Amino acid sequence: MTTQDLGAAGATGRPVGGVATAIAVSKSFGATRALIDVDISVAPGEAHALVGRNGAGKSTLVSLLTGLARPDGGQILFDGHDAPPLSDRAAWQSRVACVYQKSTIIPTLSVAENLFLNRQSDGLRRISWRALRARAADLLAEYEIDVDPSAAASTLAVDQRQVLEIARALSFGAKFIILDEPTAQLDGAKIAGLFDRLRRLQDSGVAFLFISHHLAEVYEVCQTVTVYRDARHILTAPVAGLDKDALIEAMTGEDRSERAEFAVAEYTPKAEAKPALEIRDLSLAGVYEDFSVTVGEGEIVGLAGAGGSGVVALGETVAGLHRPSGGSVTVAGRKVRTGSVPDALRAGLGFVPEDRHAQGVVPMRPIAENITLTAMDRLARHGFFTGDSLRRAGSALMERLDVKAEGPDQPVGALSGGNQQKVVMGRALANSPKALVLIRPTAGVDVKSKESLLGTVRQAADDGCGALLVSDEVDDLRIAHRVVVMFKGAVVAEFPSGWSDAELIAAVEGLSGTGTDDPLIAEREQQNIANERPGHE
Amino acid sequence: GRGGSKSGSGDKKIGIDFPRSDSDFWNSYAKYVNADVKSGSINALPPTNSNNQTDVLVSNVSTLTGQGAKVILIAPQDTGAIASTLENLASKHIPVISVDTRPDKGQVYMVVRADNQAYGTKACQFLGGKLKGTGTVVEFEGDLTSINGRDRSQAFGDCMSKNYPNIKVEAEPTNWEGDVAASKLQDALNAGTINGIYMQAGGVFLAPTLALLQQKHLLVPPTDPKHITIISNDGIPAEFQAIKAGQIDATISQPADLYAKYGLFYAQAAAEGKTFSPGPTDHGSTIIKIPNGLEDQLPAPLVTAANVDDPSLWANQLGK
Amino acid sequence: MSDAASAPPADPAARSRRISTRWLREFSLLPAMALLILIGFIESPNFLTSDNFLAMLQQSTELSVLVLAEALILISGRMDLSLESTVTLAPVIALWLVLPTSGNRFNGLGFGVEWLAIPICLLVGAAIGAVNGFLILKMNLNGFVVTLGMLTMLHGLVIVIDGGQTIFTLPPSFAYIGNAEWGGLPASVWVCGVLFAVGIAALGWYRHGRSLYAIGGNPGAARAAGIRVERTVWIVLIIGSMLAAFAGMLYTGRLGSASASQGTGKIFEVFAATVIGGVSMNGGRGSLFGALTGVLTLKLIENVLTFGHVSAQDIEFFNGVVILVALIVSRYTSGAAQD
Amino acid sequence: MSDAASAPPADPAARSRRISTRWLREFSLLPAMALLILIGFIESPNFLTSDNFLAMLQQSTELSVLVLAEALILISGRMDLSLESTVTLAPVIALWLVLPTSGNRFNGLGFGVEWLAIPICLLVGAAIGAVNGFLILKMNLNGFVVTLGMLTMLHGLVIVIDGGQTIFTLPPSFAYIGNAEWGGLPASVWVCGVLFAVGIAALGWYRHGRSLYAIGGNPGAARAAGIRVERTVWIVLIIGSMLAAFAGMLYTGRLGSASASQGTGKIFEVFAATVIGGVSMNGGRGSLFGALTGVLTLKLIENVLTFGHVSAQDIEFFNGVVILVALIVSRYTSGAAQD
Ligand SMILES: Nc1ncnc2c1ncn2[C@@H]1O[C@H](COP(=O)(O)OP(=O)(O)OP(=O)(O)O)[C@@H](O)[C@H]1O
Ligand SMILES: Nc1ncnc2c1ncn2[C@@H]1O[C@H](COP(=O)(O)OP(=O)(O)OP(=O)(O)O)[C@@H](O)[C@H]1O
Ligand SMILES: [Mg+2]
Ligand SMILES: [Mg+2]
Repeated sequence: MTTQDLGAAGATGRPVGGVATAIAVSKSFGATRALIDVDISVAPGEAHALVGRNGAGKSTLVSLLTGLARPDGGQILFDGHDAPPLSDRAAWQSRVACVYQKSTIIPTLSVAENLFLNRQSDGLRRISWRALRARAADLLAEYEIDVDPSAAASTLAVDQRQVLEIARALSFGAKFIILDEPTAQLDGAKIAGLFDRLRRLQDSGVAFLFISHHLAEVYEVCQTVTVYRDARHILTAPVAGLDKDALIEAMTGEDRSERAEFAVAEYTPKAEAKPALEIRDLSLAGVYEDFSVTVGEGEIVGLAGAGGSGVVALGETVAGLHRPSGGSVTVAGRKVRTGSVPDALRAGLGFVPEDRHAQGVVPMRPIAENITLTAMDRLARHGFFTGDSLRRAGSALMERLDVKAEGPDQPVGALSGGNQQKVVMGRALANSPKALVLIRPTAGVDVKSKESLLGTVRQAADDGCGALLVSDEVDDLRIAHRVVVMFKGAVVAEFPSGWSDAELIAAVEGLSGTGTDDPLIAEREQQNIANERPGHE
Repeated sequence: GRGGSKSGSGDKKIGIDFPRSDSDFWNSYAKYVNADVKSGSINALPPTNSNNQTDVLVSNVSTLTGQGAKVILIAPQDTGAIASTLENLASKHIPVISVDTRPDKGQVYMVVRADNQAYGTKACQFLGGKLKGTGTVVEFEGDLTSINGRDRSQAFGDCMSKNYPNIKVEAEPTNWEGDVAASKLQDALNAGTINGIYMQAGGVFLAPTLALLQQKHLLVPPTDPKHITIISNDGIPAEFQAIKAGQIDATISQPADLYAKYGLFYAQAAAEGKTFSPGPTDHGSTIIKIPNGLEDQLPAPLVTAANVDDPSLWANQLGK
Repeated sequence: MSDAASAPPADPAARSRRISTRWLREFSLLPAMALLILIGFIESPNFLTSDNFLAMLQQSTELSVLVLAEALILISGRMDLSLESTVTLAPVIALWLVLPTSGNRFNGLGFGVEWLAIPICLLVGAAIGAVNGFLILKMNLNGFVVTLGMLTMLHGLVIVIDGGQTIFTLPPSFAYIGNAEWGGLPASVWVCGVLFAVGIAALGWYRHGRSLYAIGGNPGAARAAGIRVERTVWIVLIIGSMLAAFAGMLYTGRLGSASASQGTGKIFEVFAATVIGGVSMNGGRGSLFGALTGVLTLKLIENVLTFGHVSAQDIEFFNGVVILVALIVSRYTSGAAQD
Repeated sequence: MSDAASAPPADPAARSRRISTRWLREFSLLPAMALLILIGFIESPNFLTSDNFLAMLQQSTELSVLVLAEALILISGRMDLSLESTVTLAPVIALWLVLPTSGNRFNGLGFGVEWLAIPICLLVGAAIGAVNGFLILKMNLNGFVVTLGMLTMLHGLVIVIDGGQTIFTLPPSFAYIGNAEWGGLPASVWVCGVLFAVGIAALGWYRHGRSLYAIGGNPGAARAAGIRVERTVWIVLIIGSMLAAFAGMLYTGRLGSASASQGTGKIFEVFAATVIGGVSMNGGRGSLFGALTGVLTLKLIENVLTFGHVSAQDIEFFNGVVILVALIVSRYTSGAAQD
């Protein structure tokens, strides 16, 4: 069966074949309908992309296809045969391997054991730890992961864990592999390595279901794309015949022309403008040294850096989460006591943390409460506020950020990832900040929400707020007036607006830029460079 | 006297609370009381149980009076904490009979108990005599927060230091727990020769002690020089069996039957409006005056191999 | 569905149903309580009397105050077993310091005038909470076992101080707070009501009160949002222990005495009532009003069982059954899995 | 604070240090134990004798078996308070079913030949674990309060069955297991050693045993890896309760009697020993060997205190202090924050 056939089947009727097929499956969580009569069919040896906005039901489909949940209706087939019963985990694992969106690394166990979890030995045989470590070391070497197999997984960085998950999923030798946002935590070099490997596996006949919010990745590795929107199947088509605008239109259901465009803008400071955020000689021992930057009112300064470059720690230091070993932070002319989040907040700093699960939202609490968490000071009179003032302020912020939810009383945990991220952004803006520190504010967020989040940042800047935008995503950095690049704890470059993707990426990777303008080509070149340096972190 | 006609107490109901349900002694007590209540000779509300907790006792008493009890029969294990309840009952003119313990404060109609200090003294004298004034004695103390335990410990200790200064007493706090006692005894045996044991509650300590001595091959008849002289306290059937088997030497019979019998007797009397005055009674005991009322001090006989078959002992009447 | 704008219009009835259950959760025990009152009414004419209800209320005050304390601590994502011993220790230390050096069975140190008893008692509570906070937050020890160790140690300390005896000489202030009546209701009921009202208000509308939910729900997020997590938790532990000390005062006043054996085993009842009242043991969820209904439900059941003349031998068995049944009822009327 | 992503790249020395402490953690109490032995040696010539050490071992067997059970349950991310009551209930039910209908003070139902006592006892344990599992896993009730309710209910059930009396008549099998000596060591010590050896082997070298760590560490991930999380947890709860029943058998055999008051309050000691031994209350972390050193440390301290003739009044205070000190020692020798 060709991908063209599949596309036709998806558009007209039910798909019938493939390594994995879902026919008219539905799934509800309480009142939430996560999937309604959707189809998908992944042909042998095909890389099949599944895209859609946050909450479209992608991860739900993954849980159905991997046997973690039972569909409310519909059918799941592997190679044309009925899926095994849910209780027979081994049968599922022989048919499909998966990198889940949520981390499935167990922090208390060693790297080796995580790699071979529940298959440390066959059946009732005794585990040979030495053999296991050796197998793990082989696997790690194959994936060029530089960690000790006997180290506890809790000591790994986020990106290392992600690579570990990928290595584990690929090591099962399944003919069908699902990757649910595998690249969200990875930097350019690692992504390139991953894609390389996927192509090689594909050549040996392995089929993929690939989920990502980075459409460039879809174009790069996939042959077929399926779009879900609001729990329904919208289209399945070959990637080659579908341009990016049409794809986004399918995902959002809106005309492309309605989308906001972020024209690169020059920053022209107003005559009387004061600096919104001044960082002087900030150092955090062993992470970064003597970092200085001044962000003017209305200015957005990008801070780019790969994993391990120290940009995230820098952003967190400015927000008060770490006490620096030296230097000062000044917000709108007021010097901040470093290492104190409340003081930074009082000085007028808004903060979007890196990890929304660990630092962003309180999942069981209502949206209104989460979104106003930083502004309770302001909403309260003598420390007291009325429940209504909270809900009203919450509703206003929800509207400003375009949070899609039942209402301000809905628990944040029930929102999709993109909407949760909007709540975190709202929380940063709730206190009417004079300066913002944003760390990877669009991680795991769909195209549309990304635009809306970045639009909010641009709006805040236009209203006079200065912003420091820490990110390694070119799309994010495009709204910045200038971009500072950090490599291994030191500033290595600064680009005024009008930079090319290639030179920026080169600087981020610690190399000098080359001359091409096409981001994909530049990226691929980068990959090649990176691949030649196996020890690179 | 006893068995006064039902009409005598009229519809004055008696409210009864049992202190706990997880010890042999108190279960026997409850059985005697329940038997009398069921026989119809007593006009009582269904008894409550306070599970060894004062505040439960307090709320049970208030529920009982709420249900119309005009006389209260209790056995407060914490003799201080009941004070304000007693004052409260006194203000409502509800007479209170306290079994086993003498409340520290608050008016009582009658306290029915054997003298716990006398237990300790009797045990001391028995051991002192048997050991001829020398040796090492292990004492399993109860809980320091229990008045009865404290009384026994204090009387035993005072008597020993006064009369038998050459007997070394190793007092082991046990919280009334058998396994703690067994561990302490094992440690004591490892540390040196033990000549005597005083256990303040046979129901708790008897079996663990015997099991341990058995294992250490120390459970030998009194004629053997390795014999450890043991005196227990409670007077439950298991102790009698052990005495007959020569495993222990004596126990002090805490009269569960008399507690029940005279507790109910005075309750009935209170319902009928009778009054008592200090002096000897018709049942071989003495009523004495205490600051907050009267106390009928029941006899607590020492049981040894000589009198273990005495049918008047309550443990020998069980099952009859 | 999250993407409301483009989603098929969600069924409005379903939505309002969902929202309303969130509110209903606080009241989820009320039907059970009504049923219990009905049973009691059928059982005995003495049940539905103001005397009986007043007695129940008064007997619930100490437990309620403890539940208030534990609910605050649980909502902040911690737990404290040592409250049980604080109930005993705080009044005993206060009495020990304040009572005259001679003339009573238990002689104190005669350090202060008698009205100092109440402040000292609360201060002792605060000190215990501060020590717990230090061990848990600064030394990073496991909270369950720290407070378990404290539970044992503080109870032991009572025995060290009073030798295991009951102290029944009370300063007038203690006796007053335990026994006074204001407008026909016991003073302790009033005070307890006020404490709950303050607590409910603080957790509902006071800035620092609300932050407990964020701290218990996700301490990392709370920290990143500028809440001083450690300091707040420490304060909550201190307030919790002070409330326990206050409960001890009520207890001592009501019973007219203080002793080491008072209130042993109470902490389990406290946890049962709090969780049955809908407070999560994992933090961030639950309400003080719910916790209060938890206490009252358990008290009602106890009362109904007493009126139902459950035999003395069976009562403990039934107490266990009651906890399980109440737990199941609370699980299904609130509709949320417990954690 | 989760700043793993941006943390300075771990330098290799620090990393290897971290790995080695992970192994050291299991032995972190050994220095403390050595110190205690030294203190005991100085205190009394009777301390360092084989008699004394044998006695300590024998007295620790029941607690050790309980700690083994609780450690398995905690590692799987759950907790069980009701083990304490299972210790009493399982033997009492076995005796009740097996003892003849007449001739003793406590009369049983005479259902079976006496050798059935041990299997029945274990079966009762299994049943209790199964009920706990049902309530926690199928009905989604809070585990702490479920097992708390069971703790009370099962203890009450003992009283319902035996009327609160002590049962002095034991079948020979119970008496044998509690008192026999094999090769100079009490049988219970052998059995306990074997149980720990089996447990350590299972958790160290067998897939199903290892899965407990995965389940306790991240149940979602364990499920994704093909581990049957619910079933495994259920089995662990059942095994835990069977071990508790077995501990009850040892207990009954050693003390020569069974009664409701035996072992009340033990569960706290069980938790203290387990956590001091390095098992995390949050699941996924700890070792059975560590848990065993936890028990032995507490026992050593108790023994040293006994030889030091701590006064009766002070003993409980010291017991509390001991828990806290052991906790602090275990925290600092293992170098990891407790949770
Ligand atoms: N366990 C659950 N309980 C309740 N609702 C859920 C659950 N899992 C998913 N949902 C809901 O189902 C819908 C689909 O979620 P799903 O995770 O499949 O989205 P997604 O397409 O993977 O989104 P994202 O791009 O953010 O990962 C969402 O509205 C989500 O809130
Ligand atoms: N218990 C739950 N109730 C409601 N929705 C849930 C629940 N658990 C998960 N979901 C939904 O499932 C989806 C996936 O969850 P998750 O948080 O992993 O995705 P995400 O927010 O996109 O994360 P990431 O940042 O890794 O991309 C989200 O839409 C989330 O709202
Ligand atoms: Mg997803
Ligand atoms: Mg996502």
